[in-house]
Amino acid sequence: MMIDPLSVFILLLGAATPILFAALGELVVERAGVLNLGVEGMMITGALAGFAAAHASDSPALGFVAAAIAGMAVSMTFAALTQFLLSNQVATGLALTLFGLGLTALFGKPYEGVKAPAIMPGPLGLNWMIWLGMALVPLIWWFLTRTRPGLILRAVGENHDAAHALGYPVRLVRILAIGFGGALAGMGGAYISIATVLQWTEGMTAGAGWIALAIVVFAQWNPWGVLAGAWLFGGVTVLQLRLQAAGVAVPVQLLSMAPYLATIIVLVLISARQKFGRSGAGAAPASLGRPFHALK
Amino acid sequence: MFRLEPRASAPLLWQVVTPLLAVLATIIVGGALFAAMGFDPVASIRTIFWDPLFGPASGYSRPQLLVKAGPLILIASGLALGFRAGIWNIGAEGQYIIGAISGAAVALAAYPLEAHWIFPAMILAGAAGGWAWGMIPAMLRNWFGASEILVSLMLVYVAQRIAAWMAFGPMKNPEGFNFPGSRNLQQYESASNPELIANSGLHWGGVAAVLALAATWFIMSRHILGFHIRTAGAAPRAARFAGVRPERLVALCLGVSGALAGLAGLFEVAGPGGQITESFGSGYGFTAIIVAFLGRLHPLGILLAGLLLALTYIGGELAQMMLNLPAATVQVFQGMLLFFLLGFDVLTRYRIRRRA
Amino acid sequence: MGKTYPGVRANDDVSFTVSAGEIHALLGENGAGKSTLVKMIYGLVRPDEGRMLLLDAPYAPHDPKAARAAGVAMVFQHFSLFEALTVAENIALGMENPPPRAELSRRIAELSQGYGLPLNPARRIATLSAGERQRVEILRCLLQNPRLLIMDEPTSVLTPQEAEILFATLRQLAEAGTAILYISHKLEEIRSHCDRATILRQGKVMDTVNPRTHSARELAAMMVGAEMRVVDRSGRKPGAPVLEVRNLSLPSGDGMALKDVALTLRSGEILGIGGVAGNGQEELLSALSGEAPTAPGTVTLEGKDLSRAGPELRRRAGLLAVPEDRLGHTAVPEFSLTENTLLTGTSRQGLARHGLIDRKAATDFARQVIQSFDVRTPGPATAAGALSGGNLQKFVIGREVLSHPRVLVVNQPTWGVDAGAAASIRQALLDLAAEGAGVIVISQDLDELLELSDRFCALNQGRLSNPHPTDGLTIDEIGLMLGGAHGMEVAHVQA
Amino acid sequence: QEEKLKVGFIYVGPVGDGGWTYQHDLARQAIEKEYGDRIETTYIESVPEGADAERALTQLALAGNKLIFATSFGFMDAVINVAKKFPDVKFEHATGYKRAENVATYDARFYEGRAVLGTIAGRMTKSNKIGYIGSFPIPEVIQGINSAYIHAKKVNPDVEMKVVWAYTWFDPAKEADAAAALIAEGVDVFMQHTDSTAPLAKAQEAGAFGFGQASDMTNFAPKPRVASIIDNWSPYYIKRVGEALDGTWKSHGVWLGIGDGEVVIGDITEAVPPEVKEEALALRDKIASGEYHPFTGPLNKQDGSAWLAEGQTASDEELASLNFYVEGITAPMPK
Ligand SMILES: Nc1ncnc2c1ncn2[C@@H]1O[C@H](COP(=O)(O)OP(=O)(O)OP(=O)(O)O)[C@@H](O)[C@H]1O
Ligand SMILES: Nc1ncnc2c1ncn2[C@@H]1O[C@H](COP(=O)(O)OP(=O)(O)OP(=O)(O)O)[C@@H](O)[C@H]1O
Ligand SMILES: [Mg+2]
Ligand SMILES: [Mg+2]
Repeated sequence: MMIDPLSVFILLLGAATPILFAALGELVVERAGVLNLGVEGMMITGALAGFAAAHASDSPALGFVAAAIAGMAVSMTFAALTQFLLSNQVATGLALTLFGLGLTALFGKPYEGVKAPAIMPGPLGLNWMIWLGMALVPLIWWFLTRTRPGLILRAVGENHDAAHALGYPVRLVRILAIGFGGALAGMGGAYISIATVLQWTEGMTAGAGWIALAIVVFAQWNPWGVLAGAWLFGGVTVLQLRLQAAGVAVPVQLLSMAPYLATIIVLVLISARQKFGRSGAGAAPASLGRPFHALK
Repeated sequence: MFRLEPRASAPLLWQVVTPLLAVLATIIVGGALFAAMGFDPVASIRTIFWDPLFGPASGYSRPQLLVKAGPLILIASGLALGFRAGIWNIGAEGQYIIGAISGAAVALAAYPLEAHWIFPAMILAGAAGGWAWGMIPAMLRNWFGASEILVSLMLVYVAQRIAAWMAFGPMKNPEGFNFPGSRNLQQYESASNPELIANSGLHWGGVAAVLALAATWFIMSRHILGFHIRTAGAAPRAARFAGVRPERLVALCLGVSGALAGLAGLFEVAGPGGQITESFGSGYGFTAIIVAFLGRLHPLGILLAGLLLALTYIGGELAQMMLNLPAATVQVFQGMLLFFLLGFDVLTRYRIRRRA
Repeated sequence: MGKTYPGVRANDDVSFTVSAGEIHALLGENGAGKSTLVKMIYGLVRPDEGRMLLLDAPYAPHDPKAARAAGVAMVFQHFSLFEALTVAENIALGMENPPPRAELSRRIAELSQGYGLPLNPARRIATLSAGERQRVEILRCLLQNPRLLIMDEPTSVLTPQEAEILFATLRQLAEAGTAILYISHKLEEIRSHCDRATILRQGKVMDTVNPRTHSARELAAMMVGAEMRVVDRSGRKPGAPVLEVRNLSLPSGDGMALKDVALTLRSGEILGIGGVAGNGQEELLSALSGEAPTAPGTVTLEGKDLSRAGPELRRRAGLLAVPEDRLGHTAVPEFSLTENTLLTGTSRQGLARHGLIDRKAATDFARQVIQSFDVRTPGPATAAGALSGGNLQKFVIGREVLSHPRVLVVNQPTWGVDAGAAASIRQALLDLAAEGAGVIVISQDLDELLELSDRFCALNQGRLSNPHPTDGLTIDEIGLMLGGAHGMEVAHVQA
Repeated sequence: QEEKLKVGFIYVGPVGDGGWTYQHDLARQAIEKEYGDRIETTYIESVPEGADAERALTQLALAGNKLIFATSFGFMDAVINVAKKFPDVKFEHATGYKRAENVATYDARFYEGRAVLGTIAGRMTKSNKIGYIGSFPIPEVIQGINSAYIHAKKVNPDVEMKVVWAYTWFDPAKEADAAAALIAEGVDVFMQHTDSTAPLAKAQEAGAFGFGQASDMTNFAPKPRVASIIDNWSPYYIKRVGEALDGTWKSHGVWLGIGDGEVVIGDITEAVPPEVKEEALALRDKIASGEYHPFTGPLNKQDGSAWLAEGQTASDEELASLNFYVEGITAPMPK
């Protein structure tokens, strides 16, 4: 049975977009040296806020703006706790996810059963958010590697003590990065409610945030790698469904594990290359997850 | 403005006071949230925190606290070992599921034989299953340096799908009219994990949790192994210098926490849960991470935190039933509790000074 | 200027002047307040009181950016570089308005050649040697044409030759009118290169003197406030070989590979191993400590093959080691001193029996170390990280010395430690040898090696030279033994 | 003044899932409306199957609920256990097969509704490819696929059925992807046995047709949602609560369909040609009256072996454990 690769690719673009946004955001956060495991919580917040705003204004675009604001707002809880009160980032991220899932379930009640306005189609029949997601990849790459603020952000993630000693505002840079990550996670979540499902239901992100986290590692903290990871992940999902639809006897249970197994395998390959090849490239930012505290 | 000044060591007083402060703050803010949503805040708080312990049906819910807290404590006590060593097993949920499946496999293979060896064999299989699932991230980290955080997390999703596969395929109850789910082990005497004392809520899982707490307390505070674990967490190179082989520690911590999570799964499937179903994992493994942190990775703290979280679950159900509070409140509550604890924690590690 | 930290008056009514065109030294014991003072000048620490004038104008930098804008540049005591970033990126981060990439790279190449500090702007810091890293720090400052250049212990990681190059550069700068404030514990270096020296003791200025007119001992006495102890080398007689190292090779992990290292250490002897940082010192130490096991037959202690044994087994056999880095390697900063004794003391001191920790024994042992080695700390319950570097180093060395090793291997025993503390650490090593133990001292401080060791060998690119008796060796001869190491060619070119 | 009857519910999902649990909660509201002050209802939502279900049921019983609806198959053993401890409490368990003195079971013949939807699908497809998004391969879903296929084939012999198993009851993004995969495979009409509206959203984008599932999903009418299969539990719940009130409640196992109003075909929109609508409604009425059984022979199994002879209808026992496709479906049955 033949399957048209182009159509798989087009399907994959849609499936990959939510995790692409969230993972790009988390990438920037992690490059600044912060590990935020609350991506799922920020995505679901964005999914609700975006949906609510799109519904109220009848404009998907406004919905995405609202989602970005909402994602940023909840990420500030994380920022306050980790940057000012120096709490453990792993635990705080988990709490953020729990909190986001609960809070949206509470406040989402009025939006159950309501429909969202249709999203604007863009060039080649792909909506604008798909294009924006792909455009963000080179933009973020350019920002990180070619601009001074990007350099400062990387410096902060690499060695926060040295960055502080040179007079860079470590905490401010991190807070901004966390906020940016929150905004993108929020937009990724909103893509699910506004563009994919056109409805709000509690828990609708269904683990996408965790996948985004995995993709950042998969990508070795490189925006292009994030794109590849999101496509691979979306691709495996879409392909197994396509094969089923085409009547191929696929071991679905086993295939549904495939994206997770693939992530593990890639992770192992990357790690092995670093371990045995000793190439420093693609290593985690050295200050990742470490709290920063400066005495003045 | 204020500034933070690190303390050389965390005063015991603050270690005890901050969790209480966090609970208090959660109650206050949570109460305000309930009031804003149009619920009676006092009644809500009472229903969640008081009624399960002392309310009209507390005769039933108090033992249930043990049933719910048992697996959380059992898993968290293992996780705390690794967290102390800087080994982040966040895949206990997967180890819990695989432990349950392995244990159930022994029972289902033996069915319908009634024999005394079956339950002990299931316990061994459950621990071994969880251990093996925990060893995957351990070995991948040791051999290739792959992050155990991500590998163990990914393996949760794999385990969930294995559970679904088992429920629909190899373990499907042949007398179950093609419905998913294994035989119910509660109805298979040799394999069941019943209440040890009627209406106490205590089953072998609770006993195991207490033993695990005692063992981890002993190891962490009296044994050189605990010292090595803490050293590895605080300064990996110092641990190596002290003679600790980091690979062994990784294997030990992930293995032990995996085995304990596997045991929790086994006791659950043979006891309160009864059968392997597609949705067998219901989040104990993730909640246990919160329990471990809430309990400050200390055995006594974990005991209290496990009971506290069990209380919020059971109280949350009561609040749904009595006051029509939505189920999501419990999640919000738990999230808030953790936020406040993490926030107040700053008091144990830092002195707050007014800036001159 | 005044600055108080909780419980410490770090700077107390400090006044002094640095003039354009001079190299001005800042001297003092560990914790005397030198770093605090220069951090205030650089805007990194806010003074509690006092005021500064820069070129006769009031100067109160709010942060390092302000300081840089005013023409103040600083090289930190601990490297403030970003390992994963390139040389150019690191330098750009230290500048206010860096030119575009290509232009910056060109200027880096140009300037670094001009000062005889060649650097490839595209290389990542992680791949550079300590000396090269130092160049990056310096170039970062030079590119800003500073009016005042502060250097906090820049030479602790440099070879004599690299230090010479550095001073040549500083001299050039001074002649061009830059004021240089220079912190070091190396008194000889200060005597030969600095124009004036301000001496701090417990946060107060003792005096400002011309270092050339005082002996190192006089300077030290001013710092410590008492006459310095002279080390006593007497009472040692080398006996039978205790440690044999044969054909020891170690594949290059993250650093330098060891190639066919061989040495024989006798009881009562101190063997000095010199070399430029990054030539295999850390690797040699970890091969001896047991952190990196080697092929069978390579490490033998009194006839017992320990090559495959881990650190704990080697300790039991009597082979003890003190690696270089005290924070996070030989000690855990977060743990109390008592707990830090458990790192290495479990078997030789009997601090744990069948794995059970004996807290009382550990506390007693910690007290004993504190007392015997004059570690200045409130008590054994203090966290190791709260001690000053020198005091922690005394504790760590003391912990091993008091465990009666048959062989003790130390790397950089007095790194960043003030003259007083350094002298007492050296004396402890000499006493240990006098009692019949074999001691290996790996160090980049050649004065130290000459002072301590009976025989000397050099480590170069992972190879160990044949040992020479120290008596009669001069620093220059040693420099030649280290030859061929990084940066040396440049030294010759310049010289 | 008679004492209020307290009626409790445990739900497997949140009441806002827009599908399965939502429909049960609508029925709960319906009995409140019907009986007003005479009863009082409470529910606990998002109860995981297993130990938590047993506790939630016990809590409900302890709180004085005398009639308890447990609305998921997975609650079965918990219901039986708790029922033993509370002999004076009546339990109603949806879709299960274990009964007791005080435990009744009830289920809906969704395959009857699927027959009607299959008819519409067979007529509406231009590509002759219809799709089915399955949740899990359990008898209930397999019945639906077979029934839909049989009736689509009846009106359109060229029809082909594509099946995608999502292995979830509810994961909007996954369901959307499944729908997209079917559409890419050329499917232009599909049915779903998963609960979210995501597939309909995809159908809308692609100009395909779909059907409301569990609830009416009128948001997507008239297109892409052209009709729907609705779980309507209200008549049954009203009847059983009434029996509990007047003391005539007895344990039983029932399987109700279109004729009992438990399976409802939602409004067929104007996107469907009138004659097709007529044909569908006629089939619905024939099923409702009992004149026609959707599984009537001759029917062969997928492997070609004989199943039902001419005129023979499938027994309820056989249907309750159905685990094969009928002849003509080419999709493989997942193992
Ligand atoms: N961040 C800080 N918090 C508290 N106390 C500090 C801090 N930094 C320095 N101190 C204290 O101030 C005193 C002066 O420290 P400083 O670092 O200036 O000494 P130093 O002369 O540079 O010593 P060294 O030769 O070891 O570098 C020390 O005794 C130390 O206890
Ligand atoms: N987090 C901290 N908490 C308390 N005191 C601190 C802290 N950090 C630094 N200090 C103080 O600062 C001093 C360390 O200063 P610094 O690191 O500049 O030099 P040093 O450690 O004294 O000597 P060295 O030259 O060997 O580095 C210690 O004496 C310590 O009291
Ligand atoms: Mg210092
Ligand atoms: Mg200093």
